[in-house]
Amino acid sequence: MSASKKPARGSVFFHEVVGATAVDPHLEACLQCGTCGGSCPSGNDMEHTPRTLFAMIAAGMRETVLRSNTPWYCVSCYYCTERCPQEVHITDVMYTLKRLAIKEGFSRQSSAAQAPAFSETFMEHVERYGRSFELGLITRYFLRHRPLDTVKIAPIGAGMLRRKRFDLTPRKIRQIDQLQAILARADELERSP
Amino acid sequence: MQYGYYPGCSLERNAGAYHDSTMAVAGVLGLQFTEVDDWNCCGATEFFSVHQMQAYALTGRNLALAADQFAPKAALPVIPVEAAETPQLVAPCSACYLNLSKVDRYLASSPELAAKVNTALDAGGLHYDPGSLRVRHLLDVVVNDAGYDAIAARVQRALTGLRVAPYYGCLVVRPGFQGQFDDPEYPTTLDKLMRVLGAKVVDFPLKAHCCGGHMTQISEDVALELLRRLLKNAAEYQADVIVTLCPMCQLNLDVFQSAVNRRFGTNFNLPVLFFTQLMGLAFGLAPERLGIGKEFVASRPALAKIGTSGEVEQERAVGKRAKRRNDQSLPMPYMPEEEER
Amino acid sequence: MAEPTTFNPVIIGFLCNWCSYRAADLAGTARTHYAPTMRPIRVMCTARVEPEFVLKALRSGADGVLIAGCHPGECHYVEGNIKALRRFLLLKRMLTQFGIEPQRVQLVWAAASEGHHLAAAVDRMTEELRALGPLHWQQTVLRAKADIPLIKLEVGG
Amino acid sequence: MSNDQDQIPPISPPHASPDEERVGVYVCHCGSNIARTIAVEDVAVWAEQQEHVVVARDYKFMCSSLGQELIEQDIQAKGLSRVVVAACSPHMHERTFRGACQRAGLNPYLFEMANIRELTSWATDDREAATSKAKAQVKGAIERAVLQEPLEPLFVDINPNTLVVGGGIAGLTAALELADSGYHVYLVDRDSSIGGQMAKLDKTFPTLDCAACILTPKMVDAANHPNITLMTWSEVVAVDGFVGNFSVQVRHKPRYIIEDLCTGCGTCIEKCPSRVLDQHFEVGLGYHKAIDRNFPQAVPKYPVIDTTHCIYFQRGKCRACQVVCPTNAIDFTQKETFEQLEVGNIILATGYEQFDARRVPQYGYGRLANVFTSMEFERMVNAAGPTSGQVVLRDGVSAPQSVGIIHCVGSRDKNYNEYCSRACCMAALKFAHLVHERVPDAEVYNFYIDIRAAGKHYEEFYHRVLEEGTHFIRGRVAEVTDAARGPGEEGKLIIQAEDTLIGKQRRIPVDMVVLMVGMEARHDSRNVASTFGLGCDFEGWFTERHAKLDPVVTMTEGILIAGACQGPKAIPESVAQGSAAAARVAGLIGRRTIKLEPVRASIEAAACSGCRICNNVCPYHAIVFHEAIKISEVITALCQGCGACVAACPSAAITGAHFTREQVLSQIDGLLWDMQPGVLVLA
Repeated sequence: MSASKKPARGSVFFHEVVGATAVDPHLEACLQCGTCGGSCPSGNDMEHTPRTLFAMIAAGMRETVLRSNTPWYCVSCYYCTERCPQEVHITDVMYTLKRLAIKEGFSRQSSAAQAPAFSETFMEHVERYGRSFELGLITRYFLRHRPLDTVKIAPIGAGMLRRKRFDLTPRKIRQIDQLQAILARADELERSP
Repeated sequence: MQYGYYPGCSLERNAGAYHDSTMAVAGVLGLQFTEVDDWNCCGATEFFSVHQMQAYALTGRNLALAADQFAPKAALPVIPVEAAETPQLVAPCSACYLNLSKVDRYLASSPELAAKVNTALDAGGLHYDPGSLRVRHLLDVVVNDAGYDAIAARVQRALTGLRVAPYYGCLVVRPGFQGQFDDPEYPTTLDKLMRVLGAKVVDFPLKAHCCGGHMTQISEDVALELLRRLLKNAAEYQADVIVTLCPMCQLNLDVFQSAVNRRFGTNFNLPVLFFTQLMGLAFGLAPERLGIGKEFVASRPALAKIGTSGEVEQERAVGKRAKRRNDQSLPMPYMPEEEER
Repeated sequence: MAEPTTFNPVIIGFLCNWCSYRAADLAGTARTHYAPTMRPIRVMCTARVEPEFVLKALRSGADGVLIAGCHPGECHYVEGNIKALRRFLLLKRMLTQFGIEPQRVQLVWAAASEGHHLAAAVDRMTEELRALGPLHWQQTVLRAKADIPLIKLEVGG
Repeated sequence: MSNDQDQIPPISPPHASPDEERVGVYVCHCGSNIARTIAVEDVAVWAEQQEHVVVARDYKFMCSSLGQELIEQDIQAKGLSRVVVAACSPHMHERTFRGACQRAGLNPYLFEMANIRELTSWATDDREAATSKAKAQVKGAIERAVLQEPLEPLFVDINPNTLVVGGGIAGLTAALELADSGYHVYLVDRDSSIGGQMAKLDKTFPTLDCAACILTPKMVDAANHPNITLMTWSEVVAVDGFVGNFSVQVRHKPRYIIEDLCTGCGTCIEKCPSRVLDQHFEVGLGYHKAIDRNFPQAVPKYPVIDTTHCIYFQRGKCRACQVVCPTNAIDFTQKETFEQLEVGNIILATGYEQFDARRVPQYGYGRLANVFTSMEFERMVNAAGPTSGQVVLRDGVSAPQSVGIIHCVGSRDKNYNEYCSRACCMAALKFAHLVHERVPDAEVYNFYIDIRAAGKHYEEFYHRVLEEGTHFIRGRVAEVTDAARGPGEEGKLIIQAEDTLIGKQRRIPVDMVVLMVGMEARHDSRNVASTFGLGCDFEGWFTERHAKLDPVVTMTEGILIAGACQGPKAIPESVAQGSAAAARVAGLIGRRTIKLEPVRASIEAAACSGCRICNNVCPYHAIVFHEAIKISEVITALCQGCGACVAACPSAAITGAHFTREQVLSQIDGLLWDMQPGVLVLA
């Protein structure tokens, strides 16, 4: 028995969310005060305020939560985490909800469908080269996921190139094999914790 | 003073100006930055959204490489290892700073997580003991290690006449995974630095609000509105230039400023520079060495004001202490830090 | 008798009447569970704990001794806990010379409101003692005896 | 508990050698509280087999009258000479069982308690481990009990005078109650006037009677009461002694006014040329003179010179007050004086401080002109305050057309104070009402997490404010800003919060913001606590003996607490505690003598080497050294029984009654009965 052990109460989904977060997010402490929703820069564009999501997590409304666009509108500004009177690690919970939504394939149907695609494209480059490749990221992300918007973004790309703020080719780290081995092992650990 | 230096992907290219000016200013202040060998991307805000263990492992590799490279060497066997100071790792990019400090802190707080991450790192022959590095942001090192006095002593061409809106953004001041060197809600170190350089610092209530981060790529509706708020606030206080300390903030405010103007029918024309660029100018360095000219919104017209009297027609005093007080007005609360000004 | 799978250490706990005994009461009232390894003795103040008590406990089969008192500055008897601290540091140095690991004798501060804190201290100490294994007083001290003249020499020289 | 037992002289059996002691062991089930986790019958059966034990029983509720009778019968029928009860904490029922022993003719100090509930059955689920721990505790108690000695309590006289520290509503109430009962009270306040925080208020919730109207008569009563010695502008600097006989040193700060001559006419205040911000009584919203009193009805009426702002004290010139004073009452040469008081009891009523709103920068206090704290607003609505009761913006003239009231500023927040400050919800409702009253067409918004209106007529007051048209937005405010996003927000303060009942973020533009700042323990409460020898909790509030059953008494006999120094409180609770503390003190004084625990140290003269180590170890200066015979001696009445000297004595000449070396060593042996080499336990 340990003094720090928490009682196993709450919905199955609540424990899924807490368990999928690397460091205990203290989600059970939420007072429903709304400081997070009030502080959020993109709060008005969210289908549910973070506080609402936490109530729904406690109530076990798994699918509604994972289909919500809320986590995808999180800009990682940490205002909520900083101000939360109960020290809930809200930003970390948002990351967890994004991962669970991707796993279930719900993210593709939300009104923020672009967000996971952007994250995934970003990751592909990092996995291949070890560093981010902005020109490649923008080109591939827009051509593959938002072909119609490519025209809009093109002048920005051209401006970046003209000012030498984009590389034409990616920069690869020397020990890319080492990085890929580490990421592969991390992937295994994630799959079989 | 010796530091490990983690530039991050942005400083390699899109924020090359930040890297160049950082190096130039560090040289003047005697800060020695040694780049982490073969570092990789920190994962920005993207990896955590998709793959948790990979996100920790990715940053874990950077920490492991840096800890190894900058570990106190046993060259002097007389001095016990504990007595040597923890090596410091400096990141100029807010997101890199956040990820490096967050991973180090979380590994320290959860031995379980640390064990997992080290299992992953082991696949590449690496290992990281949390706490072996002290991660710091460039601004912290500049104002607290080099210090305001040393900076003031190096100023050759004071930025008088330039009205600066200091913009901190989010991740440098929040949530302070390795302690906070400034207030998370109303930071003031950059204000003070700009004042030391001779610039006129304008009020900028939104100085720690969000630029939208990657939202410019995901939802223009969200991102452009966030940018509009910031630009409007800086413009209302008649800033000539916004000064920032994060490549993402610079990119969003600078590159997407024209998009904001198009969307909202505004005509903001606010150049966005890195604080190191303004330091370099004040130190008398050539603008070319500082990457000035790479910004989308040209800064030359604003910088031409340096040395002028910098009068503006009227000070906007939104909610501030009224200049001329009638007899009936009530006193404002006492604020200790106002004494310093 | 079969070899036990996990070693359950026995700790003698000296709890001051005003803070730490009440902290232990509070831990129970709040149903904070912790290792049932600590056998408590109530003393009015940690300053009452004589080195002889600690030695006696270790000699009589305890694997560790925990002394718990009020936080510095909050002692019911002004600064009995500070006196206990000074005495404790001396005692600990002596025990180390006898080859007794420093984790075996611990001093913690636990205010009356810190039941959880006291429980965590017992848990932590239990884990540390588990890692160390049983204290075999006879062997440990007999082994150390050979070294004692050496220590004295060092002090004298 | 009845005190009758004190009167019956305890009959103790002649002291036998430990081997001849006859011990009874009683194991309590405490319903299922103990029995669920510990095999109580098993413990009792095992105990009966132990050395010295003549009877061992287990029983459902030992503390019940039947349980106690069981012990009493056994003492008499079986000739028990020692009693061990294994049950709850001694802090809960030691007195109960000592009483049972005494009633049966056994000296109550020949009783030992093993706490197998709080320390064992409630702290684990492991039945086997709990049972074996309980056995060890019982064995330890038996081994200790057989070495116990009969002790007689000490009786000392009680000084009937009482010291009350703090002249706020709690202290004032306590002082008046005691004085009216015929006992003398010294009422000490560090401020220049009594009245405390309540004197700053305008109206009081929920009845809306004027604070001054109900407070000032009490202040005047205190000043005129023959049984009250009022000492304002004074502080307690040292406390010695023990219950019934405290010796207190009070420092009187110089007022620079000869009180006997001053008539309180106020001419000096009027003529003083130095006008400075009043950070104290007017909380920075108004001004006072360098010679002034807190407010016109201050008690006593004498002003005080603020030397840091007095032109004479700073530059050696002026003396305007001295010139105009019709009775020559100004004396610039006054020095602080000290006075020694002898009292039997002390009531601390030192109050609270306001949370500093500057610690929450996102609410803009100090940066945004029209953000006010709740105490600033109190002063503003007070007819005697800086705006003569007008609700105005910082410009001093414009009335706000909209006011946002933000609850829980610094309270219910782990970044600041985790606790609820208790009085602010009701004060916020009162403010909403006052805004409606003073600025009839203004809109008022309350931003709250929960409305805590638990008190007589509180909920009704909430309903009244609802009916007056106050807006209630359930959501803790995220930030207050002047950065307008659009035309509707220009020139306003914008309160941004999630309206949690809608689940949407809202921005409400207002003219004025009022921050309901929480209550905090006084910044120096820890120092005060150590001066008086009582405990503070983590947040600095004074610790009561029992949160529910003994809220005005502390762990230190004779030191009581009342009002907000014990935790956040509104006026009714503070008054109730003031009265309660007074009643407790009056009850004690009425007994004339007090019984003290005989847990004291004593020195065996023959063994004392005269080294004097113990003299310095004793925090109470209770050990004197007889120079002539080179021997130290304990003054029993001063000794508090901590045992520090006992442990420090290099000659083992000092004995700590009830905690003797032999008793503790023997208890250790008992606790480790199963660990001795050669003891084989079959578990």
